[in-house]
Amino acid sequence: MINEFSVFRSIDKINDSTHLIKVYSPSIAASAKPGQFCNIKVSDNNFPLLRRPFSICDVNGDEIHFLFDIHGEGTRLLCNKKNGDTLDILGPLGSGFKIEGDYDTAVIVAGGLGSAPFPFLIKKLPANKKIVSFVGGRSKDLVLTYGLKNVFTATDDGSDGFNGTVVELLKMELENFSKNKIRIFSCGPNPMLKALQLFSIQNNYDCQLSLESAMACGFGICQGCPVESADGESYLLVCKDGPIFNADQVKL
Amino acid sequence: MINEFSVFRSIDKINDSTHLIKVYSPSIAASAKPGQFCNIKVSDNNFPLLRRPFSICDVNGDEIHFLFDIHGEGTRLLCNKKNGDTLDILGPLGSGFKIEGDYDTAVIVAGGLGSAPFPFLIKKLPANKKIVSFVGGRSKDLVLTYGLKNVFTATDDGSDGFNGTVVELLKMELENFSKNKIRIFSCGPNPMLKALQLFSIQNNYDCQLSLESAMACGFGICQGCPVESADGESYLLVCKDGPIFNADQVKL
Amino acid sequence: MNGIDLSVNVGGLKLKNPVLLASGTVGYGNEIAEFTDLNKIGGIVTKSVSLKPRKGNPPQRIVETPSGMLNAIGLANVGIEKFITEKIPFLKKYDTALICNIAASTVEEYVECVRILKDEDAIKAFEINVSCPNVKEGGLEFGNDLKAVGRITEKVKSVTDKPVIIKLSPNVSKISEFAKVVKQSGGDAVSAINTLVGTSFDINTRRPKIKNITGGLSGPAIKPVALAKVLEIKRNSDIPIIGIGGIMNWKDAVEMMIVGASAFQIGTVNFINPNAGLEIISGLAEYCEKHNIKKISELTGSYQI
Amino acid sequence: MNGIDLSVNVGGLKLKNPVLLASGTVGYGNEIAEFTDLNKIGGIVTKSVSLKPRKGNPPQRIVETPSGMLNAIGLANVGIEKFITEKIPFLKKYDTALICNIAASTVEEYVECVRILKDEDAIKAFEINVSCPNVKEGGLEFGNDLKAVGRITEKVKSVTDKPVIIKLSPNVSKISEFAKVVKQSGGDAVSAINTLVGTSFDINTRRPKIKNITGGLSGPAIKPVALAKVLEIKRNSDIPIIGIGGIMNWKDAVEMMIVGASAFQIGTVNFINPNAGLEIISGLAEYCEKHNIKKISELTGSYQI
Ligand SMILES: Cc1cc2nc3c(=O)[nH]c(=O)nc-3n(C[C@H](O)[C@H](O)[C@H](O)COP(=O)(O)OP(=O)(O)OC[C@H]3O[C@@H](n4cnc5c(N)ncnc54)[C@H](O)[C@@H]3O)c2cc1C
Ligand SMILES: Cc1cc2nc3c(=O)[nH]c(=O)nc-3n(C[C@H](O)[C@H](O)[C@H](O)COP(=O)(O)OP(=O)(O)OC[C@H]3O[C@@H](n4cnc5c(N)ncnc54)[C@H](O)[C@@H]3O)c2cc1C
Ligand SMILES: Cc1cc2nc3c(=O)[nH]c(=O)nc-3n(C[C@H](O)[C@H](O)[C@H](O)COP(=O)(O)O)c2cc1C
Ligand SMILES: Cc1cc2nc3c(=O)[nH]c(=O)nc-3n(C[C@H](O)[C@H](O)[C@H](O)COP(=O)(O)O)c2cc1C
Ligand code: FES
Ligand code: FES
Repeated sequence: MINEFSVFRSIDKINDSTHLIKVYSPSIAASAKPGQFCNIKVSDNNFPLLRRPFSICDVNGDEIHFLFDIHGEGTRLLCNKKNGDTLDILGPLGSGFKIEGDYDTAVIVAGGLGSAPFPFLIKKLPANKKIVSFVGGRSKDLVLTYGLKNVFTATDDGSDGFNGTVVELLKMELENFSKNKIRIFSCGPNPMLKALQLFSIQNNYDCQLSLESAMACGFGICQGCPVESADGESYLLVCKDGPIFNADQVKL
Repeated sequence: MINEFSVFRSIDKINDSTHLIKVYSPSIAASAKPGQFCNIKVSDNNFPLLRRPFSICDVNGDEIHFLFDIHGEGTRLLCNKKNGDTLDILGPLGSGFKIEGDYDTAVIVAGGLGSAPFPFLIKKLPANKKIVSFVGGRSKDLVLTYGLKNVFTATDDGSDGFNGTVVELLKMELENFSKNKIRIFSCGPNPMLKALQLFSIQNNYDCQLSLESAMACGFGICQGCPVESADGESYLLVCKDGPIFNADQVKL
Repeated sequence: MNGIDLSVNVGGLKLKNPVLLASGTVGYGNEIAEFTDLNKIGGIVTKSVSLKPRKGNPPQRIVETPSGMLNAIGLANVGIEKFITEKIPFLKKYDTALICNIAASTVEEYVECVRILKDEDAIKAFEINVSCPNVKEGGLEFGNDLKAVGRITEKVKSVTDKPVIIKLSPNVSKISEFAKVVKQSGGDAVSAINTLVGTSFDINTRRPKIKNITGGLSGPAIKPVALAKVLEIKRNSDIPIIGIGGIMNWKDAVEMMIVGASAFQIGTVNFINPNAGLEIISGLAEYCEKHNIKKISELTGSYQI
Repeated sequence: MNGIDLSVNVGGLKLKNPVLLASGTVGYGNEIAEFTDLNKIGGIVTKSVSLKPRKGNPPQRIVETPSGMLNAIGLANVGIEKFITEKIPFLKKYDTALICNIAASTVEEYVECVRILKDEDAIKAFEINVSCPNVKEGGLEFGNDLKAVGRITEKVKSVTDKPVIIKLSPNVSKISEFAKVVKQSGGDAVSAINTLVGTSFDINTRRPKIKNITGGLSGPAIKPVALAKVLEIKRNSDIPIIGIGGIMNWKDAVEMMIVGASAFQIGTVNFINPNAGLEIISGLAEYCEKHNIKKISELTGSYQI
């Protein structure tokens, strides 16, 4: 975990609402793992007060990439950065995806901005793994396939790919894969993760979920980001114990 | 008084620390008088919360000009504006200089950033008035003569012009003018204004002072900007009753 | 706006919409009228008026703080006589409810002020300021004393039939106790909150930035506190509440109504955006339309807990 | 830093500098140690520990507000047993004063906790949290009750010789009354302030953004209130004060000392800048040098009013 004053390098629009920013941040880039995130100070003053957490979308040499939509004031300010601006970043934070193990196919399941962590994951997966990606969105222009491989899409309104949720699509398509040889990596809105969690547990799939939560610190000192453990006995911290959890670890 | 969403046109450095900004603000420009000021929202959000007051430095057609130094967060943000940005301005505010009357020579006395309102005053003075300007600063690079005429300078360290305060310089030089035919227009730090006030009252000079004060609203609703009346019986409001006062109107 | 009923009734005070301009933040209306159409505003609460004119505190009176400001104006006002002869005639011209805010240093003085003003037709209600943090007498001495607040309410009610609103101090442990006392003593509504006591010092001179040493904190910084106080009152009493504190836009206003306010006042925002009241009114109407709310009063206390 | 003495003594608690990390904002030190050198910090106040482990409140526990944040963590902690076996050993490794913050729901429980911990050499002082706004029992029930605070102070003092600091609630009318009671009851210092009660609602769902409904407001927004409370205590009592609330940088820290703090704690800023403590220490030293202050303790209460 490093607090690095990074240099804003570029911003590009991926589609109407989504931006990709590239930041020169050599120390964080050197130690980052897929599924980890950074907590970014989006302004030079105390407004907004808190940092904003973003998944590491990709690492390219000394650069880290982030993928985001304009949501509120913080992302609006981030979007107005100019090349050369300094960006105060804490990272890499959190646990990251477990990549090692005995599986043939990495099944990526992403909803909306949930596609963000996967370009980096795909880059880091061992070369012998097959990859298939299921991506959902409300409509065609909200389906984010940036940096993904072998993509199947689903939209709520049927404007692209399967007409329905990405988890419904997954259920149908998974029949084509042999159960014991896949591992699911997922990230997206809570209802999607919940449906996927249920499905994975019922069917005994090996499945990792990337969770979100309101956060203050992002590294375990504020206790602001709890998620209930599966047994209901304690709270885990999304920022430190996660954001990646096994599907059977948490109660959503 | 208008609340005008103006367009940031340009920013130039006048010297090491002083900036001149030009803003397209046709309605305010059309009704502005010398000595008035504007209250400017320096950001698009609630940080900083309050507007920042600045003297109208000049009006050129549809444009208003402001002259300022970077002082704190507000002026720093103002300085980072880009051409084309929108600037939310309330103006023109306050009383303005009294220009009409029976005098031959307008004597301008300015200290530091106090030079700001005078380019516009000089432009608006009747053509038959003579103009002479006394400008002080701590050292040579802090003497602001932008837009002034017939300038005499004074510096605390003697690095430019007279070695001493601008009021001391004025006292010496005024002997060359016939007392009843001059009017003093002044703006600058409080100690300068105090010295000038004393001098003018003792010698019966016709003298106007431009005051500063902490301000919230800038147009008379918060009562945050009082200055005691000369008789000590009441408070006047710098924003509404001033910022221009006759030297015998107020207690500094 | 199509057919959405924005009108509210706060303890007998009828307003065409719930937006009031807070005491001390619009003077007597004349200056702000240059920037906004007062005819469209629900009501104006005048700067606290006292029996005799008050000069107010010496400068510096205000200072900016993170997302807020401190003020110690010291209840500067023209006094009740000039208020009647000079200020009411101007305010009368507008089609907006006039609420007269009164400050005093004794119970008798509150009563005296209301007695003098009660027959002024233009005045639709009285707001009794028992919570100004910036004056030596009256102010918080009363605001933090349950019995004093009860007595003031009772005495003031005994001389007027107009709605009496008591403006409560947030600088107490249990504001709902005060609201209950107001209710028991015959008060028609409470307004909450006045400013929080705060201070700020210059680290070079080591002097207070505000001459009065402490001032009252207002603005967005105090919004969470104001919301909690209003919610506390709503959950513990059934007196109508006028919510105040940190409202900058229509979203803040909706939030204030959800936690329990029947109407609300905007203060500090007037200094920054003198047209905020009108913008809030149209924001409220749009919100109601979107959420299929026919009467804005349905919002009051509609929290889902 | 040349020869400036940054050390302070707060009611018997000796610190190498006045910078403490506030309870609940650094856990038990291990995570923040990755970003900053704890050996340079004056002291660490541990997350409130209670007799039994506490799970804490369900999510959502925090929300951002203008220049502040609300939290309702609910005193989640490992309990005193694990604290001794797992946390103290780690904290011992650092050359910084360890102050153990204790939360409880009865007077007896406070005493019991201190009794269990009093012989832990590593613990240099106890901070008694009588002011947590986010739990049902204990917390503000005590913090707003003069007698309870007096009793707790007395009983806790009777079982330990180590300095006892009582952490006061700002949600009261006269905080100085509480400071006086602590002094009379044998307390060594007070720390002020804990968070202000606040809330925030989602205007679409009309639900509280924080599951606990209300939370504690911290951060720059509350700095003016914290300064006013510390000043009030300083002007009315001679008990040493640890100032807390909204400190983001060395300037805020200097301001806090000027109004009366002998030492101070930084909380919310740790989430944003985990190295803030060290930056504040060097800022303080530079300030002292510039203002020709030989001992930083000269700053305490050096206001010019
Ligand atoms: C581990 C993690 C990884 C994330 N990765 C990405 C990513 O790669 N791309 C992306 O676009 N977004 C991501 N998010 C969500 C992102 O943090 C929010 O979109 C962002 O904080 C919104 O800030 P704002 O100021 O624009 O919005 P506002 O709504 O104004 O923010 C107000 C407050 O709410 C918090 N908040 C708002 N939305 C969320 C959210 N969805 N999750 C957590 N806190 C929120 C903010 O942090 C802030 O404190 C991630 C969140 C987490 C926890
Ligand atoms: C009528 C009037 C005309 C002015 N004209 C000019 C001008 O033409 N050029 C120029 O450079 N400055 C001018 N000033 C001063 C200018 O308003 C301040 O420099 C500016 O507000 C500083 O803001 P900041 O955020 O950079 O500083 P900060 O110190 O961070 O501001 C903090 C707070 O203090 C207030 N403040 C700080 N300095 C002053 C000051 N000198 N007077 C009043 N309030 C202050 C700010 O408005 C703000 O509320 C004028 C002030 C007034 C009242
Ligand atoms: C400059 C100023 C002056 C005020 N004067 C008064 C007053 O005379 N009487 C009163 O009852 N409240 C007064 N208030 C308090 C406001 O009416 C309001 O309660 C407070 O500012 C909180 O609302 P806000 O956050 O919207 O400003 C004043 C507030 C400010 C900022
Ligand atoms: C997330 C969070 C958790 C906290 N937990 C505790 C706690 O367990 N015990 C306690 O006494 N104070 C607790 N506090 C209060 C802080 O110690 C401090 O008094 C308060 O945050 C004000 O300081 P600040 O503005 O610097 O944050 C907590 C504060 C925050 C923000
Ligand atoms: S965000 Fe602070 S502990 Fe997780
Ligand atoms: S600045 Fe508000 S009255 Fe002058």
